[in-house]
Amino acid sequence: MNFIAKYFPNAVTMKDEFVQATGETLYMTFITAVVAGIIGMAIGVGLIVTQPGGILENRVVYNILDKIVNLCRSIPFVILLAVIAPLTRLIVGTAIGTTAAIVPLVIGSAPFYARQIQNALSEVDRGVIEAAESVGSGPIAIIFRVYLREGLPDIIRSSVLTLISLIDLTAMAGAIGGGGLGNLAINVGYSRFENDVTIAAMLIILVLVFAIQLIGDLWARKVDHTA
Amino acid sequence: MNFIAKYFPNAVTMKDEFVQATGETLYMTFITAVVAGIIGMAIGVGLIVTQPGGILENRVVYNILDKIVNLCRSIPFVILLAVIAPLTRLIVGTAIGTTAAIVPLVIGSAPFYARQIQNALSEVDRGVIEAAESVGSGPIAIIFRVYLREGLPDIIRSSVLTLISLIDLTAMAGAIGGGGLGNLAINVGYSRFENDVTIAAMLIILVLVFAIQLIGDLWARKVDHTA
Amino acid sequence: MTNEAIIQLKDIDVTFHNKGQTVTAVKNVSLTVERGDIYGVVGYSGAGKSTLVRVINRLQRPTAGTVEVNGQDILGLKPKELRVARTKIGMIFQHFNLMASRTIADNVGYPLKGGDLSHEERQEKVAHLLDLVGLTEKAADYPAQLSGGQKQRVAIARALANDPEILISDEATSALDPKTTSSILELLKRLNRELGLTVVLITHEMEAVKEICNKVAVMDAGEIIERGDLVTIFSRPEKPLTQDFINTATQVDQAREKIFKQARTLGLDDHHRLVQLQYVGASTDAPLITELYKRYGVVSNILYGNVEILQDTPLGNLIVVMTGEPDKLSAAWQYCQDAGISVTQLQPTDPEVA
Amino acid sequence: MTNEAIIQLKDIDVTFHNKGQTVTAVKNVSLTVERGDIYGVVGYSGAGKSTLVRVINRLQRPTAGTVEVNGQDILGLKPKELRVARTKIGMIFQHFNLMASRTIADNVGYPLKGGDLSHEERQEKVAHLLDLVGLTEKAADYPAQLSGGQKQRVAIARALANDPEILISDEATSALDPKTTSSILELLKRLNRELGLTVVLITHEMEAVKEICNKVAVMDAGEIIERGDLVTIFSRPEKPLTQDFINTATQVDQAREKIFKQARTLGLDDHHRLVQLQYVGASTDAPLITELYKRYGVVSNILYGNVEILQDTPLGNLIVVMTGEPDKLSAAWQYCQDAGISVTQLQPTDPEVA
Amino acid sequence: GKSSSSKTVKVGIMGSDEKIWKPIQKRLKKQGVNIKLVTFTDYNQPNAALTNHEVDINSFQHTYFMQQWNKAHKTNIVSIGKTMRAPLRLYSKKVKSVADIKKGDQITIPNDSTNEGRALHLLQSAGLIKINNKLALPTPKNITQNKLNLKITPVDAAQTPRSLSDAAGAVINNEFAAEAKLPNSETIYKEKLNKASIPYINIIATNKADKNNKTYKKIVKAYQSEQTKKLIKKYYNGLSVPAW
Ligand SMILES: Nc1ncnc2c1ncn2[C@@H]1O[C@H](COP(=O)(O)OP(=O)(O)OP(=O)(O)O)[C@@H](O)[C@H]1O
Ligand SMILES: Nc1ncnc2c1ncn2[C@@H]1O[C@H](COP(=O)(O)OP(=O)(O)OP(=O)(O)O)[C@@H](O)[C@H]1O
Ligand SMILES: [Mg+2]
Ligand SMILES: [Mg+2]
Repeated sequence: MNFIAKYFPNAVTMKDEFVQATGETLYMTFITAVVAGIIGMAIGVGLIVTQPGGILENRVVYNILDKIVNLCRSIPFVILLAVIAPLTRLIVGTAIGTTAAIVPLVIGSAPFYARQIQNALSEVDRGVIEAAESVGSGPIAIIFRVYLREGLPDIIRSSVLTLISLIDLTAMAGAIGGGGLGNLAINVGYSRFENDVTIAAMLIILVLVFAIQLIGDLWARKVDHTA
Repeated sequence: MNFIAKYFPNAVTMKDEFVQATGETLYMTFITAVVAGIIGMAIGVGLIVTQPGGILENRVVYNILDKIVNLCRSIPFVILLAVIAPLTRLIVGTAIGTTAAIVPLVIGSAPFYARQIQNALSEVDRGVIEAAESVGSGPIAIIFRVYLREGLPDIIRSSVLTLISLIDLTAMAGAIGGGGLGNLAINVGYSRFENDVTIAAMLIILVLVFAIQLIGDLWARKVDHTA
Repeated sequence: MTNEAIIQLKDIDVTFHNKGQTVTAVKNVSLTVERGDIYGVVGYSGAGKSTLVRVINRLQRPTAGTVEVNGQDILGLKPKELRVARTKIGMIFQHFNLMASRTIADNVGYPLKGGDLSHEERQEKVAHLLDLVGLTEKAADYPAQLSGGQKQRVAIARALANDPEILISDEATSALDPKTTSSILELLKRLNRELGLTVVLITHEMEAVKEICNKVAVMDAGEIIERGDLVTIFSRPEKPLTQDFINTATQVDQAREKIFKQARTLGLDDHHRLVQLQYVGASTDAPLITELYKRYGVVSNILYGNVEILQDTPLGNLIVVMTGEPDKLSAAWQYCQDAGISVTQLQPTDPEVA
Repeated sequence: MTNEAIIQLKDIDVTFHNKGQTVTAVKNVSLTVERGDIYGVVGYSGAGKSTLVRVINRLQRPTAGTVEVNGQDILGLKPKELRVARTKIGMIFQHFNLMASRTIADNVGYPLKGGDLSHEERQEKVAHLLDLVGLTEKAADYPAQLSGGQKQRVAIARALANDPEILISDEATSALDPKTTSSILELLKRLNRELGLTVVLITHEMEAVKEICNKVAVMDAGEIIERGDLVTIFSRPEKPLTQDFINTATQVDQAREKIFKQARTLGLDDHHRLVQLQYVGASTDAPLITELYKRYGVVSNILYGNVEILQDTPLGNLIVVMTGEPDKLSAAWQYCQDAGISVTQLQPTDPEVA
Repeated sequence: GKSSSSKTVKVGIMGSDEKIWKPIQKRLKKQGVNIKLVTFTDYNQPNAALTNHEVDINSFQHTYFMQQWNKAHKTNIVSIGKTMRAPLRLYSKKVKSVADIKKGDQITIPNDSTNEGRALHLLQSAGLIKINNKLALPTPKNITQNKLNLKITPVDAAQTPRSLSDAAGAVINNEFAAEAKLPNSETIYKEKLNKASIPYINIIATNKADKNNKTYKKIVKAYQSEQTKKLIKKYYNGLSVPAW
């Protein structure tokens, strides 16, 4: 305890803030992960099945999805926050606060995740898809029973990557009062030159990142039966 | 021209700024891409070859690389800017300006790219590696002639993803006077309520993003001979 | 066996376009498979066999031609109809195409997913199929843990899971040892006999063709150059390619070569003739060699022989040295020909060093 | 052919551990291959053949045992030494393992990269190799555009690129038609003869074994249960598994079954006997059937016959109906046995419905 | 909020002002006024939140910024009380006075629009540059005369103190100067407290409709207290001064 008090003079006085910020980060990350995960997965799968040579080849849908993803990825996050404020208000009733931060976080990370999923699924062996087609599997069955299943190890690895990027992104949520550890590190620690707060916040983030990576690696290894 | 003057009243007066910002963005993106590309590639390959079951299996090196990547990825970019200022000064002589921004951009994107490379290469068929081993290929040959070659389509797709994320990241370079289109959009357009500037800057970013995606897609398709 | 056509390919062309190059893998092929047939398709590597059969269930859309399966115009089917049609066509892929993420049991059970069977029924069926291919022990393993032949057997079991009416088998036994091959062929024959399963069997193993096919088509460079019922093809192959295949399979070519090498030691002269005798069917019932001695005092020494029974018809292929008086030899020769046996005198030239 | 051991495996065990399960793929196997051998390895699917040969170039580290290749202790080699050793051991993989990103020519040329050859020399060599396997036209294509057999031929060409001293071939002809198989085997035989290439040939095609191997090992459940030179194994197989393989390959089992089905129509009685005659080597030189008639008036009708020449030694396997006076039949029987021919009387029981 | 009689008032502030506002919050609670502090990091957000009634009042801007905002967004945000006057200063670790600044030197300024403009005005009044005075929010592009050929680089406000090791001088916002505990000795020029600096007095603002809200006035009053004065003195060490 003495050690902590010595090296983290400011941080020790801010126990509540740390608890709250950790909670906020977890909350934003979790909800965003779920929502952006579903949306990104849907778009990623959509891109894969409608791409030229895909099982539901459709130039129009593919191009629309592709363009939307690129469009969303072109907008710097800070601007995204502002641009979609009306949408945020519509969805969560307010454009500020932790919950409101989730909307731009979703829009900021879903397209990224969609690309990751697309990349992951484009590695699924064409021959296996054909095998499924040959027994009469329809598009839905092929998506759920082949693509998402055969691509799972890679999907997990990509999800880990996205999730860690997402934690990074929540640091920006401070701009609209979202709070969180990143905000604590930047706007309390960094802006106020309280380095120990920055370091303490980063250590907690580090723990989250390591935990996610570890769980992801173990899980991916568990479901990877290719060797 | 009239149309432009009408809808972009502020932007038209800022031709020079736009040219300069575009140049800065391209400069930062390009140099960072090259440097972070090399570093990220090296680390990603390092992770792949030293991982359990890899061709140069080495628990210690793998764990060190893995931890470094996680560590770097845990630091919010704004803080990274500040934290590595001494390093930046050492390398480019100053910690502010466009060139100085490249150091944190590299450190911010290289670990991300390393993970992407790791994911991409983990899809390379074990059997093909064995075939190379069986003709006496050493680790270097296997890395360059098998991993990087067989994984190329996926590496390209991952590089596109990273490059676009990098453009996003350059928007933050404004914090240390790096300039660029993102900075123009945020600190000139958005902060000064000149929406047309924001939109114009974003349109240029959009063009970059689309160009990168398009070239990447075409290139990946060209080198993908699996179907 | 009814004479109803279950698969009818008409004027099929398949052309691949790859970066400027075009490869015509299948050229103007028409093929009719009748219900209950076990139709063998043989041909050189790269002849277009795999491409052709992929047309049957529209995994490969032909560039030209029509495909009728079970009375349905396959190329005109809507996606949903096609899916239903496909459930009746089992397919064993040359490269297995197993799902790496599923256990062996799950791979085999895959076609049953979303079907009418209860979980228990499905499990039971899978267990039965695994038993048929001898992989019960490996049920919980993953494809990466299997040997080549084991993977192939998984693919076979999977193709049979849906109780298909048609089975398309692309080199389904190419990675299997003779004993396992034999048991798989037995299985197919039984399904054919008991359930009327129609089989299109691509193979390069002529033994497999001989063992279970009733019809054979021979492909070369994208075209079917010869076709017909098994015995006809094997006893009277018309095209050199077909002859080559049959000879290579029965090793008559190799035998001839070896005999030629030793030709000098055989001491061939007026009193000795090296001949190849080929006969089909009833002719074998007559004890030919004894007869030749009885009638003409001609002694025949079998240097190479292959007498086998195809579809209940015996087929003989012998290389013998006949020894006797020159005129008797000629008489014996005549006798053979009259008995419907094809006789060829072999002239060993100086053995070429291959 | 010198008698120098080029590959020496001693007491090899290979055990796989997968999530709790352990599979012992190879059990206590010792095997010596001499320089210039073409050593066939046969066995059931899953017997451990692939695993065993992967031990030779240490792609698979054995759980126990020692490996000596070319006088080097392979398991003790440093990485660099191992690499050098591996350049002398060509390997054809059961699953081809081609690089999807390289053209056919580049796949074949891969082993030459980083070697001493100039670009032109390399191209020339690749062109020559492609010509050997008949794929000159496909040089610029990618593996995905090839048929199964074409892929396999690329793998063969690649394995030969380094001019290896040892070639490990894991089912290298399993996807090839008889004619192409034959030409590949010819090629191996020639390399063996002219350059002293040592070949370890895993195959399930007994014809391939017969055609080029001088020695054979039979594996079952991880162990080598029988081994020896080709003629011995084929003429006097000891283990039931070996017999099975040989019989299935020569189709004698199937023939016997078919004959039994028709047994009634043969009208077997005192004067007719259904016998199987098996003989090796010189015994065939005597015109057996004629002799039986000459001496005992016994007429032999060949129902099934397989007479072939292995490594210059004729091998005969006939099923005949002998017709004659009962006492003459017995005398004929004795005559055969005295001549070193194994005679088995076949007793057609009621044909079982398989 | 807990109290059923009075609703909770949401106050939008910048994170760095929390330490001033926390004690006020405490005191107000005793008076039966519940306030909730909503912290922002981006100057664009608190006013937007105000217009959308996501906060009721905010305290982060000076009058000048408010005016610009109202103009650009056609809003009616008004001041209901002054807070601090936070003069900008030019700091340096490398030179002792403005006169020592050499040709081609680099000077960093905050990159948020109002502080950026204000910093340029400061540099003008220090005689280092001339800018186009007609512009509301000038940028380095609007410099009309730059005899010393100074390199003026806008950076993140929090970066300005950190840039002192690289640049010859840095224009630093008060709050950051205070947080970075920059010694007074490094100040080489200070914004004059004259009429020109009046627009830069910080304020508490609300929507025009709420201009006369009693509770809000109570809050303003709570801010403008002796206790706050002490805090400002404590935290800003004389860099910022109470402006009421
Ligand atoms: N996707 C493709 N693109 C280009 N050419 C192709 C493609 N698929 C097959 N081919 C070519 O078409 C021809 C026929 O191939 P196919 O696979 O049908 O042969 P096959 O008769 O099955 O041969 P094998 O017995 O070796 O399997 C080959 O020459 C092959 O190279
Ligand atoms: N990685 C692995 N993990 C677990 N079991 C394995 C693994 N590789 C092989 N085996 C098992 O080891 C046994 C021997 O396999 P191997 O591939 O050597 O057989 P094989 O004789 O080559 O068969 P085939 O003729 O079918 O190719 C099989 O039962 C197989 O399931
Ligand atoms: Mg094929
Ligand atoms: Mg094997």
